[in-house]
Amino acid sequence: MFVAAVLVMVDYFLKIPGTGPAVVQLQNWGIILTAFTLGFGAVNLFYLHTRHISRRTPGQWPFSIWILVMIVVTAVIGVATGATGKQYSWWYNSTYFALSATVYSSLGFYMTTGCYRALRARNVEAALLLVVGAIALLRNAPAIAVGVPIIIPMEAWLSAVPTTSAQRGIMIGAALGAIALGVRTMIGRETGFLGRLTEAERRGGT
Amino acid sequence: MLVSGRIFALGMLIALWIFIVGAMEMAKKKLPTFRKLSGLDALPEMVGRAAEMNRPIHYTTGLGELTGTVAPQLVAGLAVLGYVSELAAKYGVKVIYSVYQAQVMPIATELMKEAYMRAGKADAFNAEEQIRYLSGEQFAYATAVQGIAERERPAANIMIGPFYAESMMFSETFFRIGAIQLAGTARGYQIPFFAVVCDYLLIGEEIYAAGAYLSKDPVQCGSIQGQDIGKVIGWILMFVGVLATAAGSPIIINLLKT
Amino acid sequence: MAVDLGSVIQIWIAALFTIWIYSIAFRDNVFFKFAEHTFVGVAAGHGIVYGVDNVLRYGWAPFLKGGVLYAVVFLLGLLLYTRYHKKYFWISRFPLAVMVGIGIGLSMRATVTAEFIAQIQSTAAMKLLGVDAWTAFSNLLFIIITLTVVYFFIFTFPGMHKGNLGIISKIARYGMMAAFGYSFANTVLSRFNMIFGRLDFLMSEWLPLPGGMVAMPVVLILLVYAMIPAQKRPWPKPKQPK
Amino acid sequence: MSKGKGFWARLEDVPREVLYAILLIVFIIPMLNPMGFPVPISDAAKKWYATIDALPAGSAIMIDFGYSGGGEPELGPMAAAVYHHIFRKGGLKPITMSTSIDGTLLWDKVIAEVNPEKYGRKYGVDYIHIGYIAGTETAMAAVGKDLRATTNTDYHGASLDQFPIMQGIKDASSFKLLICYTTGGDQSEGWVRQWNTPYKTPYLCSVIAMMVPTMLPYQKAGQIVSLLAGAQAGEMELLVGMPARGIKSADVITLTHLLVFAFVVLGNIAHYGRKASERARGG
Repeated sequence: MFVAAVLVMVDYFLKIPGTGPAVVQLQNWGIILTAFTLGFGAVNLFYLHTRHISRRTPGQWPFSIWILVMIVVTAVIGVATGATGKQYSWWYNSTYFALSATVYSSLGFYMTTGCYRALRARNVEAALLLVVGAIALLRNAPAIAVGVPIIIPMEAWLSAVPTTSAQRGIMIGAALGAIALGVRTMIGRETGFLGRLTEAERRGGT
Repeated sequence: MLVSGRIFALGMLIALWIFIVGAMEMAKKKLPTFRKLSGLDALPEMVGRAAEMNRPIHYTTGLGELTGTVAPQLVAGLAVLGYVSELAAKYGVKVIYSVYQAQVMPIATELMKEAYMRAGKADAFNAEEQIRYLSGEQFAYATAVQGIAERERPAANIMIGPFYAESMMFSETFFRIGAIQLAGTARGYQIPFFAVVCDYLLIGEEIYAAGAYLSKDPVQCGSIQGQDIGKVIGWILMFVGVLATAAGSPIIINLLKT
Repeated sequence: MAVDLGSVIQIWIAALFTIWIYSIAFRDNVFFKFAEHTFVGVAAGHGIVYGVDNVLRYGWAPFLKGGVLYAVVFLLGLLLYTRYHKKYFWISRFPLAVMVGIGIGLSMRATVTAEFIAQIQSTAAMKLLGVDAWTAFSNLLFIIITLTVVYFFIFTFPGMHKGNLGIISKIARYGMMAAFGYSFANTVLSRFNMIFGRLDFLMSEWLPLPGGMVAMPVVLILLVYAMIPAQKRPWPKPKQPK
Repeated sequence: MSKGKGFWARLEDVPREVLYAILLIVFIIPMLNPMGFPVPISDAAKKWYATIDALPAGSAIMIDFGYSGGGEPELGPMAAAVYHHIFRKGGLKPITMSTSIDGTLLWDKVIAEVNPEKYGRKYGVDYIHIGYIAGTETAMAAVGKDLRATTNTDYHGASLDQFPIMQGIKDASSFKLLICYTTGGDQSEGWVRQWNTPYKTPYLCSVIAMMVPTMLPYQKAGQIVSLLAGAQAGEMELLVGMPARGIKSADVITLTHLLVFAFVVLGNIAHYGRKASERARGG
């Protein structure tokens, strides 16, 4: 791991003949290995749900069978007829596409009640959030922005100044966090990635 | 040999490496001190309120796995769980921990048991009742948590870890039942929902600091101190850079471009 | 518009799933559970399909063309699955280490430039003098918020937050709250666009189909029935736990 | 709800089913009676349009279909409108890849909607899809460093050698522009890190609206030329002169946003009304 990471970095920062092709090769390996991991989700589900089925977990095991059936059916159609074939495309659009689009959109309902019940001017911070949110909300409604044009420059300013600057501050902090995570992983102090816990974590961090 | 335009970046990366590893070594000898985290300060009050009302506290750490990129967030959530359990044990308040990851169950059990022991209330701990594995599927887990909220009406709800789309469902449901809420996640897209609804907030990286501070783990504490040095450097570069630009000198900009 | 039978069936399946998933916003029910479990299963299957596709295309094909090294990658890829074995799970760490190593190397080398140095540079280049008063004010505010937010996230030097310095964190929180308000509004926009997409599908593709208008009320009535708690509805009764 | 509850408390506690029902009604009314509300065109959309317009003939464009099914209502119309622009202008080489496992199938949808034949554009000559490549940032870096060493086939598995559009395409330096449509931060930020940072490829980025705020700092720092929410697809459709799904949503979005605004106001009135009445009763 250390070698792979250092090689990729050296190739970027230094001009050393020979590293280029090696890194090209290495990156292709990365792609293939990642492709292998795409099956993990299915294996995890398989483990979990065979357990539900063998224990006849009330209210769950018939659905567990159904999940396994769906995994197999999808995989068979996709692998047999090709991932970009007509048949698989039909199956994808009937099931996965409709379901995933709907699942995430259903959160819109919760947001509506959240707006009604929770968006309150409790204190200065919440009031700021409320006011900025309300202005952006109105700007996002196209016809309102046309009818009340003053809202367009207001929203543009809110987006360009307070939002961008705060996000930038957060981004700088998060970038350092990502680098620190990388360092810890490379020197073997952050073994979470490798499916094993450090002693401290094993004890739950107390 | 060096690629021009990337020299400063390389230097910065090496410097950060040294700061982070150095601070980790230092932390083994003496842990760094942390600034106040206002979210954590609210915990005794939340537990006290639950004790007064004689109702449980609900705790959850969101999705993700201990083997993925969000693992540090999960670990931070577990560290705070330990602290909350100890506080709650002292006040005789029941903590309900809703779990999404089966792999977390044994860790959480041990962690809470130890916390109850530290508080001298080892008998009060009932793992089966308090640590509930709900489901390994996002929306099944989310609906199950909402079910707990509706049935058991916890006085407080604490959510720290990697949260995804369920953040709004949780915060809205617990708000409706009148629970006092503390939430924290480093997943940028979800922070706004917590900010809108929850009473107390740990923003982004604050959860790592909270986890490190409570766990007293030298690797984590040191790593945070190393990052802090990086932030100070970044801060100074920006500050001096702004002044230099105002004075008409591109010195900092040119330095950063090398 | 002539629609072939395949498309008709597709639209019917998709429409039913759409309605069933939305029902969760009202109450948990068996139709939602069915749709949800289908989602989980198909999603996992979809992962397999594209995993196989990529492995064949980028691993198997070059191997057949004589890329012997690819045999090693193939083996490493298969070894990833030892993680499910109680005894040999540690073997999976080797391929995982290669994968994670590449990922970390790629991300670290660019993060330091893209998200640290470039952001600092862009902030440092903001002009306070020689611009009109409003721009100067906006830039000043921008710089102040960025600096205070970075300051806010410094945790281990408590002296930096003592006494009057606490005001810095306060400004940072105000800045971030404004940003969160903006994000919140944008999320409403995203989610509503998604709902629009689904409703538009139901209304312009499903309902015009023969039988769509008749089927909709039936589907809805069944859903409402499924939402009635099991104890209160005449059928099916829940099994009595002993 | 007991009798003792006052008007304000009851207003604050309206059952969520009622709120949802109102929301659904407000969604459906404009879909039944389109009102044709106007849509203002933002500067970011104009900049996006101008960037593509200014490309010299023969420029290759890397397009990433990096979104998943959930983002289709936003990003599908956006991608379609941009394709209309590219195909109408002509002489450009849009080469598509996907960093999302839904990308290839969603691309088929968009191409069917755009109908390149109408512009006389042919697959393999005027546009192409080189497939889903796993690994997100690893894939971007690999394609940027040496495209042909990474993949030799299009998304159906046909050899790239037979397609004239691929002639002279070697690596990131062969591309004059990068466009990414995505629902994931790994993708939108990954392209900044893996292409814009090392190769300085100008980058146009369209994400779902909720991701826009986190991407803003990149735009400010010049790493992204123009950042658009997929929800702004209507603006792009107007610029291109092909009104489609994006414009259709404008009525609905306007009314539902007004409703949410009203909900926020009403919720606050109810909340503070209840507090005031409780105080008045000495509670």
